Amino acid sequence: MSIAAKFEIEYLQYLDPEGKLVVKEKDLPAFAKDLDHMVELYKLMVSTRVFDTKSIALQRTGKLGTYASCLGHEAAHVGIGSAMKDEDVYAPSYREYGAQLYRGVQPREVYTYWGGDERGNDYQKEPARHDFAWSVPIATQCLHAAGSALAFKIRNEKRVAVCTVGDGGSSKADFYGAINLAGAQQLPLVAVIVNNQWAISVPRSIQTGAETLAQKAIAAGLPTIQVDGNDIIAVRKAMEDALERARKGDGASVIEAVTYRLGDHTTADDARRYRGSEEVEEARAKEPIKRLRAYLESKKVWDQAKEDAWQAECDDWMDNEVNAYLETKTQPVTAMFDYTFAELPEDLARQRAEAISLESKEH
Amino acid sequence: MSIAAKFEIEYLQYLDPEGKLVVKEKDLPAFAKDLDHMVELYKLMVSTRVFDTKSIALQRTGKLGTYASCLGHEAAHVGIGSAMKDEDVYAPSYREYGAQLYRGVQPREVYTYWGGDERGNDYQKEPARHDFAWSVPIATQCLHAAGSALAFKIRNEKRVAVCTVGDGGSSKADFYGAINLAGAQQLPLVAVIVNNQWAISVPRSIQTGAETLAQKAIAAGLPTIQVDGNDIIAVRKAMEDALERARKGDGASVIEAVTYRLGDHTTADDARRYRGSEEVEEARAKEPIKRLRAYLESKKVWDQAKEDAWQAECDDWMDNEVNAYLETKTQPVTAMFDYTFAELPEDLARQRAEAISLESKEH
Amino acid sequence: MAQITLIEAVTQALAYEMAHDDSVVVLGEDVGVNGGVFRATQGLQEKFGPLRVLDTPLDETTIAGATVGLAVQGMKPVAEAQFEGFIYPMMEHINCHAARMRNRTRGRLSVPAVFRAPWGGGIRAPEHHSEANEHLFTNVPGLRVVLPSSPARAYGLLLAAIRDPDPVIFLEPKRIYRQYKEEVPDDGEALPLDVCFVLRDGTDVTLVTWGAQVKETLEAADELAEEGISAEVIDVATLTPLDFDTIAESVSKTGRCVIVHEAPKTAGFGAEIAARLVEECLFDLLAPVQRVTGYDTHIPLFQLEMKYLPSVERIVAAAKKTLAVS
Amino acid sequence: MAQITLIEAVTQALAYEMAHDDSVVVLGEDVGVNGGVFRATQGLQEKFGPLRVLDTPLDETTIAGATVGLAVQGMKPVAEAQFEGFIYPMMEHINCHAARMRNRTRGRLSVPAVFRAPWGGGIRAPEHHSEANEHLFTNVPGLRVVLPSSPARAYGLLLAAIRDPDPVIFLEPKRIYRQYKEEVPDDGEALPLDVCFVLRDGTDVTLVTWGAQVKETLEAADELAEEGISAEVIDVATLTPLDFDTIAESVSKTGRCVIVHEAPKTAGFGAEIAARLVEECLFDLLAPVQRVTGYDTHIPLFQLEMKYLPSVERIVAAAKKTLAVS
Ligand SMILES: Cc1ncc(C[n+]2csc(CCOP(=O)(O)OP(=O)(O)O)c2C)c(N)n1
Ligand SMILES: Cc1ncc(C[n+]2csc(CCOP(=O)(O)OP(=O)(O)O)c2C)c(N)n1
Ligand SMILES: [Mg+2]
Ligand SMILES: [Mg+2]
Repeated sequence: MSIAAKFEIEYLQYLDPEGKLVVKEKDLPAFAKDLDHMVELYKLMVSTRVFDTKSIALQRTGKLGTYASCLGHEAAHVGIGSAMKDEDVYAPSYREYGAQLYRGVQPREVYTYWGGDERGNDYQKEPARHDFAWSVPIATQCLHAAGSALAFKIRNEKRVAVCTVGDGGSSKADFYGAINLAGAQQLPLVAVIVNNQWAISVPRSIQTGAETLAQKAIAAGLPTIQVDGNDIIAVRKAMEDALERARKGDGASVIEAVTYRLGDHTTADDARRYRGSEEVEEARAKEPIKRLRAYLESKKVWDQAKEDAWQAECDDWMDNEVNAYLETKTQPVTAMFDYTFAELPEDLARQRAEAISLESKEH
Repeated sequence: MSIAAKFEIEYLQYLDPEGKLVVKEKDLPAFAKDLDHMVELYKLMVSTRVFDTKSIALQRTGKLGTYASCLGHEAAHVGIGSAMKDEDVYAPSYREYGAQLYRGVQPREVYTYWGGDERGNDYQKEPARHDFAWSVPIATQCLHAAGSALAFKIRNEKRVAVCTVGDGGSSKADFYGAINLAGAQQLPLVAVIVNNQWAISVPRSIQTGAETLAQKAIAAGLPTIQVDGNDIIAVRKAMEDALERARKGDGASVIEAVTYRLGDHTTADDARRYRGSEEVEEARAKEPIKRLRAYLESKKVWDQAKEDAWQAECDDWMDNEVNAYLETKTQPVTAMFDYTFAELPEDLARQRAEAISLESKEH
Repeated sequence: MAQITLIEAVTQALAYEMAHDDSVVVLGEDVGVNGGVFRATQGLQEKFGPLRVLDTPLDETTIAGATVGLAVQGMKPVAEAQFEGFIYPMMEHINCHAARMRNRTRGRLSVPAVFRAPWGGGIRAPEHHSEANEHLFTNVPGLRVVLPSSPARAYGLLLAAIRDPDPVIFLEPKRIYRQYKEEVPDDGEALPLDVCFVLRDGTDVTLVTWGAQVKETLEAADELAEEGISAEVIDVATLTPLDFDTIAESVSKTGRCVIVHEAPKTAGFGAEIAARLVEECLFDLLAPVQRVTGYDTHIPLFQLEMKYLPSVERIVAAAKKTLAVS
Repeated sequence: MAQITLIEAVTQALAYEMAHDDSVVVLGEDVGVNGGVFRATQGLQEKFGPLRVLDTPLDETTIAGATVGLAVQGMKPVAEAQFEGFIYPMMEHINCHAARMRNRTRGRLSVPAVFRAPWGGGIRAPEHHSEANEHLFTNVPGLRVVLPSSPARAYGLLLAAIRDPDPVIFLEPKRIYRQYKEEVPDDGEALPLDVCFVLRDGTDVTLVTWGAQVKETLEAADELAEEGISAEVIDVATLTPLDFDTIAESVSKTGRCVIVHEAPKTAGFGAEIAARLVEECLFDLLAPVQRVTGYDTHIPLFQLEMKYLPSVERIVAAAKKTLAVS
């Protein structure tokens, strides 16, 4: 009996739940030594949460349809978005607003989408404008990212495709397919598993028998790491390493960001049906914003006054976005037809005319 | 940075290509110390090859359709089939005759199937009669085995489901899904990857970036091992261990059996289009029958006379099977209809009547 | 006897059959503790344990393939696709294996499985949660495709589906899951899978439909009645194998037919019914057949979806159109 | 100019477009060194390198999903399913993403991809190698479904499919891959994707078909001609979006229609054409429409497959049946 192969999965953390560094200051990655930048990251995490709270309120008052909250994922998402370059491409699933706001998706677009209007997917600002739209069929976005990475490789562009997928999504065909293709073809892909412990009501423990989700990368021969997903320094650092590797032509990586879904799965879900409050309280104690704030306060670059000012600024921003959303007129009935093909086929043109005439009868 | 998990992939071999033991005699598994049994295994490997040669001849003379040869896989297949108990269930892909003959599939059934007649799937003898039929859609059989294993677990039966899948098939969704479900639910499943280096024209090296295929099991948290798939002792031993684990309730395992497809993919393929003869010759030197024969001869339990006698016996057997096959009458046209549902729906009965009347017009 | 909704009838049928047949198991995403995202499996895991009501990993390929394996071993699995829009990865196992295992093995092996999925639009749900994709399966030999449209039919047809020795696709019109209640005795009585249900007798025009559109179609019949037009309403219920005779009988009586379904028009199952009419009832037809369907576009996000789905108004107009010809 | 077969025309179109448009790439199983199991991509990897002609891992989900990603990035991928019977795992990406990316994003992103697959029976192949599954895609908004039936049409339609800004399902009738040769100038001229081709003019009956059955249908027309019956033959070629006008025009002239396809009858695409006839041409019809199709069973293994596929005899009989009515 000899050994054919050996593997280790590393775990990365810088900031513990209390906001204390678990490494020496000098061992921090460069970006983390720049406290101004850390404040920027903190501010985006906070604005993401303000945005999220506002969304839920909108849903509760009937102004949105179902909405998927990102509460508790702010470090993971902002860590991902902030590490990427503009020319990279992002393929999200449906709750990674922290990454998306960083890349120029506007809150009003998020509201429009969850408000039942396709225009929410028509991101207006770069670089989000060249990112993928939200992807509801679980894990499919992983292959879209892999295909994008293949395009970059074929065209010899120094760009990286990044996808995020949940702990649940890491069970689905598309995730395995994406990392396997990326490994076989050395594609510039970074696949981040945002392990928030739950796939709706299905806990991580019955999703898979694997000890870590990071180790799924071994099946594809890829470098992989497990990070504290509530520690933005760890997420951002792992992302930077993986992005650099990909950009240099050294191929794909997987990152497992361990976090917790503090809210319901979506506003249509009631998590109390399937998990105890103790577990949630325990997780809440480890949430990402509190610890980063404690750290920044310990560094004297943040305080209550700044917090209040920023919260107020975020509130204004979101109010403005909400208003823009609420003022948006419903699409005309013709919008059902006009984007099905680049050019409207004749048969469809007849159906479109029929829909218009029904519409005018109603009015 | 700490370590979240560690893994090692073991490689198992007893018999080298020259038929020399690479372990001490006393370290052989029990079954291998029983030389009568080893002779039995050898004989089945030889009869499998005789069968295979006959099949190709039948195809060349227009008496079969496309046929998928098992040349070079005899140790892997017989190793798998011989380790299983009757009450276990086997889910093959399409070329594992060595395992299937052991379990009672008759050569005439194989001919019937590849001769374009569904009756070839209606295995008459136990235990094959309760095994799955050949599965052409790659890797799908893995999930059928996992579902079977789930049934055994639910009913608390001490049975194991075994599936085989190719190196190519180990890229497909169903393989990952099967091992993940088996890991999550601790199912009595043994999944064997028969890595013959080629998926039609696609070499192992561009199928995946993983160093071994065995390591795919890590993604599912399963025990795994890589074995010399041309060494029947290694295959059989790994199978026995895995089957025992499963039968005891300790869950599923993966085995990678490293072998080589010495023939064309099927009779419809011409492997010279995509691989050099050197590679094939190198592989031929490591083929499974030659080494086992050398070993048995060194043990004085086999010789040329026995070989000749057994070859002759196999020839007779196959001639008999071929005759039985050639004498089989084509199914009536009604066979197209009669197994679509347990009971023939009315609409289909009308179509059946139409087909019968067309038929009678022709005659 | 308690009055129950369609979704409660689904639960009642599952509970009944699980209690009476040990081989019935339920599997899917969130079907366990959570009781399914629509509560179709509510309470079942408590009653029957986590092995007979199994939360699977999030992979539809896995669910479908494992279902085939379970069924071949003599279990009667009822697998759930959380929404019909997520059923695609199940198709290889459904079409290549479930639907043809019996045929492939000349009857040696079979797949007595049910694949359930909430179906259709109209609940203001996110993208991919509103698909009406019955046509994915109506062309597949060896499958039964069933769509109940009332609590009683959901109960009786689901029992029949589970007991059927062949695979059944059971699509549940989620828009009417909780639309109304009716008395559904929990008596284990199945309904036949080989007949259409005539829900309303009429003489002037035949309205043929299934699933959630039964609601609008019956309302349309009411409206037509007010104008003195007598509409017969047929709920196809089991699309395939089709009981065309019931439809043919009605249309030969009325001479007029409107087919209503929410899936896109082109190559929807309405086409099959229209085709049968032109093949077998041509000279009974007094007017062109009309199809009132979803458009040949993807069902829009919810702001516009009610403009996509067939409305009472569209059905009434189509019926009148058939009557304008003479 | 060399005479080429249908499969050579496919290769010629791919090579032409790859040479003229850098964004065209080919991917699939065995498409590289091996040139595809039918040789459709023969010689392309040598010419254009392993990145533009990419052998993928053996996972159809991967091929389809990567194709969507490539296309969104502005490439024009031509993905191959090795046989149409293996296309199921591609369906989620084709139906949920390729077909709706433009609609989802209000035109911001699009998927100019082609999904090719050898289609249909009649080559004495193993199980799952003979499927005719065009109906899997004909009900999906946002897709074009194209089936060429001659070398020239294969060349022209494939060029059009690659250039089309939206996803195209391109199904190649493998039974006639090498049936005959014709001159096909390599001039880069595409054929339109929005018309049916009238292959033969006639006045008594319209025969509508596509794919490999064009062969039997033309032969049937010959036989009918010998008996003095003038049959018009239409090759639908692009099933969806359908050019119904060409069919309607023919049927209003002949009053009779036989639809021929090898997929199972129920809910096959023939149903859609028949449905359109009863909706739009009812009073032109002098006889019931006939469908000559595969049966509602799985195409049998090859011993019986020719009894499953529509034969010249069945087509002729159906045509005569329409003429027996008056
Ligand atoms: C293919 C598919 N199956 C099922 C669903 C329904 N569904 C939506 S979210 C979800 C759970 C996802 O869990 P996870 O991947 O962990 O992501 P999270 O929601 O926790 O971010 C499920 C089952 C879906 N959207 N797509
Ligand atoms: C889903 C599916 N895709 C493609 C094919 C065509 N095909 C048949 S065998 C094969 C290669 C299989 O290679 P591998 O899994 O290594 O098994 P081997 O033939 O080497 O035993 C392919 C691509 C298929 N049968 N099923
Ligand atoms: Mg999760
Ligand atoms: Mg192989």
